[in-house]
This record gives sequence, structure tokens and C-alpha cells, in this order.
Amino acid sequence: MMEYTLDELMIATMAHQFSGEVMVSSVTAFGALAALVAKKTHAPELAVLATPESGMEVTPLPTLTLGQFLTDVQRGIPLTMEEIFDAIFCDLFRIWINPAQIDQFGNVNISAIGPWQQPKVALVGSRGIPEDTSHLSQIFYYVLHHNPRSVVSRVDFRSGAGNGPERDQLLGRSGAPTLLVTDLGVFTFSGPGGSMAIVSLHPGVAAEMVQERTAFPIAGLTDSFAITPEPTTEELEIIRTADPLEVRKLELLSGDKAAEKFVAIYERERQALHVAWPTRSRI
Amino acid sequence: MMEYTLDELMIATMAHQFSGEVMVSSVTAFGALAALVAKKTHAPELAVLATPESGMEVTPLPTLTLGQFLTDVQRGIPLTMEEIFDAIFCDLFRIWINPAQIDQFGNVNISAIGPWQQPKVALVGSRGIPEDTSHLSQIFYYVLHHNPRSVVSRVDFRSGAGNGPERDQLLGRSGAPTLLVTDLGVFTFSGPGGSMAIVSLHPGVAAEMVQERTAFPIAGLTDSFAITPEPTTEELEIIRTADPLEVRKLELLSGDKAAEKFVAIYERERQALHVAWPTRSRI
Amino acid sequence: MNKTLTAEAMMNQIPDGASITIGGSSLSRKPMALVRALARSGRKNLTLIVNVGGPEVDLLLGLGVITKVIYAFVGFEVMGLAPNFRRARQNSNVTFEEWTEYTVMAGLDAAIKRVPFLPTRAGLSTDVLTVNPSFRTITDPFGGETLVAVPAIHPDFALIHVNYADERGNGVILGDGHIDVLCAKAAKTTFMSCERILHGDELQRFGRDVQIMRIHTQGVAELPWGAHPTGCAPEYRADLRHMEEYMEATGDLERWHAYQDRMVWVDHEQYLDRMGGRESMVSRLHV
Amino acid sequence: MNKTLTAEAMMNQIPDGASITIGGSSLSRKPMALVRALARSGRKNLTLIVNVGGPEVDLLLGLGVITKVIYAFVGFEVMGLAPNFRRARQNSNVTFEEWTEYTVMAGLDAAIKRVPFLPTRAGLSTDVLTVNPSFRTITDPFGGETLVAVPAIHPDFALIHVNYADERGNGVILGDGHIDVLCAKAAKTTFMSCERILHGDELQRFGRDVQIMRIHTQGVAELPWGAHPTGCAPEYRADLRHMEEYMEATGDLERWHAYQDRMVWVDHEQYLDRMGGRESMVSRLHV
Repeated sequence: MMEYTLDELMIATMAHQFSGEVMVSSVTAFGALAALVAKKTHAPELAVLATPESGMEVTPLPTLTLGQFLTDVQRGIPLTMEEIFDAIFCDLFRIWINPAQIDQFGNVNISAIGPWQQPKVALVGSRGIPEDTSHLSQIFYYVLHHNPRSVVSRVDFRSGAGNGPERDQLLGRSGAPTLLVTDLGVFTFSGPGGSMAIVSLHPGVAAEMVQERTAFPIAGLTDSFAITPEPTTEELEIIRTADPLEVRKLELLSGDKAAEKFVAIYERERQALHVAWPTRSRI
Repeated sequence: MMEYTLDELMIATMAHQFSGEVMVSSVTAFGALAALVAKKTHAPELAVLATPESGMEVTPLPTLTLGQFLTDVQRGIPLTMEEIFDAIFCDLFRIWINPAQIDQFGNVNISAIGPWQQPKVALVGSRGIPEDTSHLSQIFYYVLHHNPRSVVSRVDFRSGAGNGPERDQLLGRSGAPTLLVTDLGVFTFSGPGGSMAIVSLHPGVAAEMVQERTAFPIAGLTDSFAITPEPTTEELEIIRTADPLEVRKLELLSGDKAAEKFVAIYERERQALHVAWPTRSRI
Repeated sequence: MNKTLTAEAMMNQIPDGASITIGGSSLSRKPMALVRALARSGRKNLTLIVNVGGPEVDLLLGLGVITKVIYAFVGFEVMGLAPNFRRARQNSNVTFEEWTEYTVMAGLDAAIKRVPFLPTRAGLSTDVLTVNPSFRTITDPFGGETLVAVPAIHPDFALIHVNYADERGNGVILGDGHIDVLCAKAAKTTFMSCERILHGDELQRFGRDVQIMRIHTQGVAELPWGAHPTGCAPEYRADLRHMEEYMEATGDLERWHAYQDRMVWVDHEQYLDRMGGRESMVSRLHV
Repeated sequence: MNKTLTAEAMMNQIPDGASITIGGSSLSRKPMALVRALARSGRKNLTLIVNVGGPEVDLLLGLGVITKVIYAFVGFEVMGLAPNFRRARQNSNVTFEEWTEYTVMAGLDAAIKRVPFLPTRAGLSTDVLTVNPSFRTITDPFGGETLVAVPAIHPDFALIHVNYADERGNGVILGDGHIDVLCAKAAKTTFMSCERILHGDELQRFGRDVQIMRIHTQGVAELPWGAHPTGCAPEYRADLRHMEEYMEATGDLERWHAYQDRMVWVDHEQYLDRMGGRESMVSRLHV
């Protein structure tokens, strides 16, 4: 067994969820690498995108600024926003969403901390999450820092619909939360009333630690849980080859370290692109 | 003054109606040539199409089968059907429609002669005429054989909306009939209640002849009318250069003569295309 | 991932009573080889959904396998009326539902966008609303305007013909796209024929001409001249001489059966032979 | 037919209080040179309509010329939150209306298709419907389902930046199209900047990459690096170093005024000089 880091464990875990012939967004480094691992191992039919709005049939190279340039250098098939949303409406799209808050019923928030009208922290706006949570049969979330501020009792704003009577009435199961992967474990929303339940905990994580870092009581906490499978050598090699600059690490860093790595990646990523994908000509 | 034929008189008359920066359909030879004459004389801003669903910014060469090939050889800008209908909805599209029947209030029919459910003659179906007559601020019709079967009191089926209380209530003036050009003259729908009225009669045509060949009494028939201006030398030269095979004549012919000309054009049009538009390469 | 199938294998997946939407437009890029395979398959009680229909609707009506047609137009463009369509409209038990070009597009688009309807002004103050029982009128909740509610159309199958495809089911359309993308997305199962199958890498070099995304297709067949007798830009034009022959053949029952024997009840290679073979077709029809 | 205009002449046509939709997406292909010209024009009380907003929204909010923003997202992607947007959302009189990506597209599309609304399921069971007063729910007339009615959005102006354009107003977009086509069609007046103006014949060789049709555009300006500091695929990437500088500058009033003096209250050529000149930009940003 090769040594691995948390980012690699999470990415491999996320990869296992992909299946079938669907468009897969690569909007974050974690999501891009998860799609790539899945495609190169158990899910070759995936149609991987360069960035959500850009090209299909590409091998994503996680970058800060070059996502849509992959479409060009790899001769990806250019897509329009309309294509993307049609794929969402047709349930032929999958994405790992990284919300600021997720609650016990799988509602998610990327709009505002505090009341929306007068936020304590204004975030970015719901973007396309409402579309996902009303149309996709599988919705995947990941959270990098599982703590009572990110895994909350009730989100301050529902950017995406979780489980509950309102969803049941208006949407049925379409777009319901399927899975949450955090730095502590893997969770479903199959507990009482569609609430969060543990699927597996990452190696070395105790159930008590999860409860401590979660803002609400987790159902069935005293049961015994599986341990999240460790990434295989093949999975690790795919991740490291595709992300030589370690863009994936950025999401877990903060402060000076993050800033330093950020600059290093930004300065080197053009070169990495051209090494990985020498230019071919179009017809 | 050069000699001219009826088709040329009608095409020049139709050309005079075009103005502004709008997409112009070239679905019939008459329509294509009218667009071209207008663009080359008084309306250079027109965006002329190869066929309604094909390329923009082309010089139409009237053909039986090669409409969309013009997009390729002339490097027209490829359009989608969505682009075409968006242009219609935005009132940025003009077309000369050639209905099977038009009535005194400008309703038109291309669907069925006799009752729609059990037609005496089933025609083709309303196609995109309902879209035109609910969105365009100018609607142009032409009829090649003005007679009581084509210019009728009441159409058997409204494929396109004419004037009347139902239109006023549901659509206002949007898509109302603007002009009708026939082999006898030029007409508006500005008579009593939005009924047909004479604008001009073609040289040599008497008002009585028009009344004889029209299935309803024409308002203001005893007034004096303008005579339709004859085509200029420039207009005639544009028409003849762009239509060396005389596809335009086909619409006025019938029987063996039409069949013969049809075959002659079909066999020669590929050659005409390549003479007029030597192939250029794409980027 | 290899989705290549023979036309016959595709048709084996289509049950009697299926609803089928067909791409192309009148004499342009109709999937005629697939339609002939459908005719040979013996499937019946089919519903056809077309925007601008042509020989595909006419042929299948002439074979008596259609119970319903949703259409905005059926005809042969410069060649005039479609004879079997005309006959069936005037005198048969086939159900015809007249839509309009945009409303067919909107009906398919509603299915794609998973809404039960899309609103439009198209059709207001025409008799299309009078004779078509599928439409409703609704009142807009903002300004109170009357609009047409176009219901979603959910075809079981789509048949389309494109210039190039790869084995994965991506397709390149070089000429008019017509409504093929909408057909491919709206249908539960999409079968696509193409002039030539290319390797995926080669196909991807066509950029935005790759209009059919493989997530929407379930089968691909390489059938050169697969649109004949309709045209396939920028390669070959419509075969109007053959269309004349076809139209004459619909004139009486004996000629019509002879035409079927010669042009329908034969496989695609035989069909091309009956047309004089590929070389002759190139010399007559290539543009 | 020559629609070329200077950015300044374009802005002279925009009155105070206008509603303006802006193409691009966060750090990608925002018409920043036009936005800076708008800032210099002194227009105020503007309404902005964006799908995925970025530095354009943030800059104009920071200058205090905006009274309302319709948006699905405003942020700097990998760089995090947009500082002036965040400040204005938390503490200002600006009216914010949160939509979603598809509903912004549908609102523009409704305007284009001249219907007062388009229906969707997007937004059901979320708080977007709670805080956004523009949406209504409606009952589908066929099956009785509850749907969101997205009202038409009618922008007075659209600003977009493309790779190439011709003098007639046709535009080529080589990278992501984002929602630029919808912006161009929905707005009464569309102003377009481009990296380079090409002759029409040359432009038409780009085929389906010609995404902006001139019937929808009223003015064209050649402004190389006109998207800077956002990126313009496939030529140059987003200038994240400059974005860092920008974000620092928003930290206090003095720095913010200094930034404006240096980067906003200068013409486009001066702007490029301040960025180190074109050669330096090529070496840092070309891909």
C-alpha cells in the first residue's frame, strides 16, 4: 500500500461514486480528479468536461486558470451553457458540489451566512445548484473541513434542496442529496426523515470526533461503521500524474502556505499544460 | 428601358419592400432574387440566407437542390433553426410567403383545400407561418396566379393569421399582413376592417380584370391607381446574373414545359454553382 | 465503449406502437436507410413526430405502418406534394396532428427541460389551435396575456443521419442541423446513421460541428449514402430524378409494390446497387 | 455598413438608470475594457444583469454607480469572494436579486422569444424563491404540477467581449460561449468589443464559431486585451496576480482611489501601459 494523503483519500472515495455515461463537471480540482480516476478505472463511459461550460471528452489537468484552454489543446468537443443545462435537465450530468454549509437533511448553502437580506458574510449566490437539486437523480457533496460551522443543523439559506416534506411534494426524489464526503467520513441522507447517516469513517477517525464536529446529533452513532477504503496504487498514480502541480492540495491549505503554493502553481501551470498536451492542429 | 418578363417585374417589386438589417429568407427563387436585388441596390444591410435554416451572409443562387450547399461554398455563417426562430421572435426576419390561398383579410392557407379533417386536397401543413404571423412587424405574400381559387373570400384553413377581431385581441398588429404582390398588382390590407385594397396594378392590367379574378368585391375599385414601376436595367441585370438557369421561371410554368425546364436546371445547376463560386478553403 | 449496431439490430429494439421522431427536413438529410430498415422490420402502429417531413413520412404511410403523425409540414419542397401523405390525409384512418415548426421544437425542448409545457404566441389566431387538440391556452401570471401552452413531446425513439460519427456516439453535422439535436435529446433512445465512422480523436477536430453528444445516443451505424434519395450537405444533393420515379410509383398499387420490392425489401448494399452503384451516384449527385 | 465605434461613443448612448447585461463568466471573457469605459462615463443608477458575475460587477459596485444587481453568482472563482460585492451585499442600499444560472438564461430567452415567462422546476424547494420577488409559481395546465414562472428579462444594453468581429457586427467566440449569445439577442442595444477586427470574408471562415450574428449588434470596438484582467481563451488566461492587487486595493478607501486613478481613469492604451505593456502581458498571460 502506497502512502497517501487526505486529499487523495477523498478524491478516490469520490471517484467510486461515478458510473454510467454522463457528463461530469470538473469545476474543482477534487471533482476533476475524481472524474478522471473513475474514467480510467471502473467508469470508462464518463464524458469528462474541461470546465463546466467548456469542452467534453477531455482529460482534466487541474489548473487555476486553464480549464477552458484544455478544450482547445485537447480538441475537446465545445459545449454551450444550453448543452450543460439540457444534460442536467435530462439527468445526464454529475458534479461534486462543495457547499459552504450542509445540514442534517442535506440542504446546502453557498449564498449567505446569516440572514440573506443582511448577511453576516455574503457568499457567492446559488449559481446552478437549484437546477441540480431539482433534476439530477444523484447529487454529490463534499466538505473539506467538517466542523459545526460547515455541517450545520439548519442551513442559513437553501441554495440547494435537501430532504423534507417540501421536496417530497414539489420534486419527489429528483435531485435529492445522495452522498456527502468530508475529511472525516462518508455519509448518506437515509436516516430518519432523510437525515444524515454514517456510511464509513476514514481510517483513524472515531465516531465521537464526527459527532463533536457536527452541529446536530447524528442518527445511529453507536452502530459500528465501515472504514473508508484506502486509495489503490493505481488511483494514486492517476491522481499524481494528472495533477503534477498539486492544485488539489490548495483546497486544504490556508494562510501563507496557501498563498505561496498558489503563486507557484500559477507561474508554472502554462508550462505543465504544454508538457502534458503538445498542441495539435485543428482540421 | 430593357424588356422584362412578369417574373422579373414581380421580383423587382418584391425587392422594393426590403429594408433594414434583418435576416432574409431565400426559400423560393422569387424570394431569394428579391432579397439579392434589394441588398445590391437600396438595402445593403440585409443578412441574406442560403436557405431558411442554413447560412447567413450569402449571395443566393436560386437552385432546386443546392440551397444549403451555398453555405459551404460561400463560407456562409452556419445557423441553427433556433437562430432562425429567435430572429423571427425578435422581429429581425423577413420572408416572402407564397400561400395556396389568401383571403380578403389576409388570412393565408397552405394546409388543406376543403375541411381540414377531410380535405379535398391535403396540402403541406402550416410549417412556420403561424410563427411569422404572430411576431413579425412586416409580412409579405406573393401569389403567382391571381384567380378566385387563390385570392378567396375566406381561406379554408388559417395557417397564418390575417386581420380581424381575434388578431386584434390576441396579437395586436404584430404579424399582420403587410403586402400582397400577385401577377396582377400590388395590394395592402388597409381597406375597411383590414381588408384588401389596391396599391398599384401592373402595366397593362385593368381594375376590372383584377375584380374578375378575385373571389370577393375589392374595396375602392373605382378609384384611380398607380401603375407598378417597371424593373430598372440594374435590377434586371442582377436578377439575370444571379439566376442564369432561370429557376425563377419554373414557378410560373406548368405541364411538359415545366418538366423539361426542371430537368434541364437539375442537370446543370452543379456546374453553375461551381462556375459562380469556385471553392475556397476553410480555416 | 462501442455503440455500433447494424440498422437491423437497431430496429429489433423498436416495438410495435412506438413513437419515433425523425431528423432532417423534407429533402435534406433524412435517415432514409434507417427508415427503410424500419419498413423491413415489420413494425406497425407507429407514431411519427417530424418537424418538416418528406419521403420518410411518405414511404412509411405508403406501407401502412403508421397510425399517427405529428408534423408541421410534410412535402417534397420543389417537387410538390407528398403523394402518400396527401392520400392518407384525404382518405385514411391515420390520425394527423398539425403542429407548427417552432411548436414541434418547443414540444421536444419541453421534454428535454423536463417541463410539461412551454409557452408561445405562435399559433394564436390561426386554425392550428382549432384542429390540434394537444394545445391549451394559458394566461400568463404576470401580465394576463393569452398564450399557447405547447405540451412536451416524449418520443420513444429518434432516428437521425449525420455526416460523421465516432463509435461512442458523438456526431458531426456539417450542413443544416435542422432539429436533429432536439430529436436526439428528447427521445429515450436515439439511433444515428452516418456517412462515415471516424476515430474519436479525428472526430473531435470538427469543433462545434460536433453537434450530437454521445450521452444522448444509443446506437451508431455507418451507412454511406444513408440519406438517399434526400441530400446530405456538403457531400451530395437530393436525387430529384429518383424522387420523380418514387412519385410515379405511388400512382397505382402494382407499381407501388414493384417499387417496394426493388428499393425497400433489399439491404443497403443492394439498394445502392439498384441506384446504379456508388460510382454512378457520385457522378450524378456529388456537389 | 460599418458599426465600429469607440468605447466612449458606445457609453455616450447609455443613459443613467439603464439596465445592462454583461457576458462572460467570473474570470472568463468579461468585457472589462468596456466596463472601465462605462465607469469613466459617469453613468449612474445602473442595473446589472449577470449570470456568473466577477470583476465587472465588483468594480462597478465599488464605484457606487449600481442600484440593482440581478445575478446567479458573483465571485472570483479560485480567488474567492468578490470584496466590493460582499461589502455591498452586507451593508448598502443596492438592491440584490438572486436568481440561478438557468433562470437568468430563461429570463433572457423569454425576452428573445417574446413570451412573458418560461416555466422550470429549477428553484423549487429552495430559498431562492423565498427571497426573489420576481418569480411566481404557476400550475401546469396539463398535469397540475407546480412550476416556477421565470419572468422575461429585458435589458436595455448588452456588453460582451469576443475574440474576433467584423465591422458589420458578427462575432467569433472561440472558447466558452457563456451566455453571451443570449445577452446579445435579449438586449435592445448590444455593444461588442473584440481582440481583433477581421474582414467579413475572413471572419466567415470560422463557421459555427461565429456565434454573434450582426442583426443583434449595434456597435463594435477593437480593444485587444479587452477582457483583462479576466481571461480570453484560447489566447490569454486570467491575470490572477492583478486580481490579487485589485483585491488588496479594495481594502481601504485610499488604496481604492489610487487603484481607480491608475487603472480606471485612464484610456485603454494607458491601461495596457500600466500593466507593463503588451509585450510583458504576452509573456505573462499568453497560453
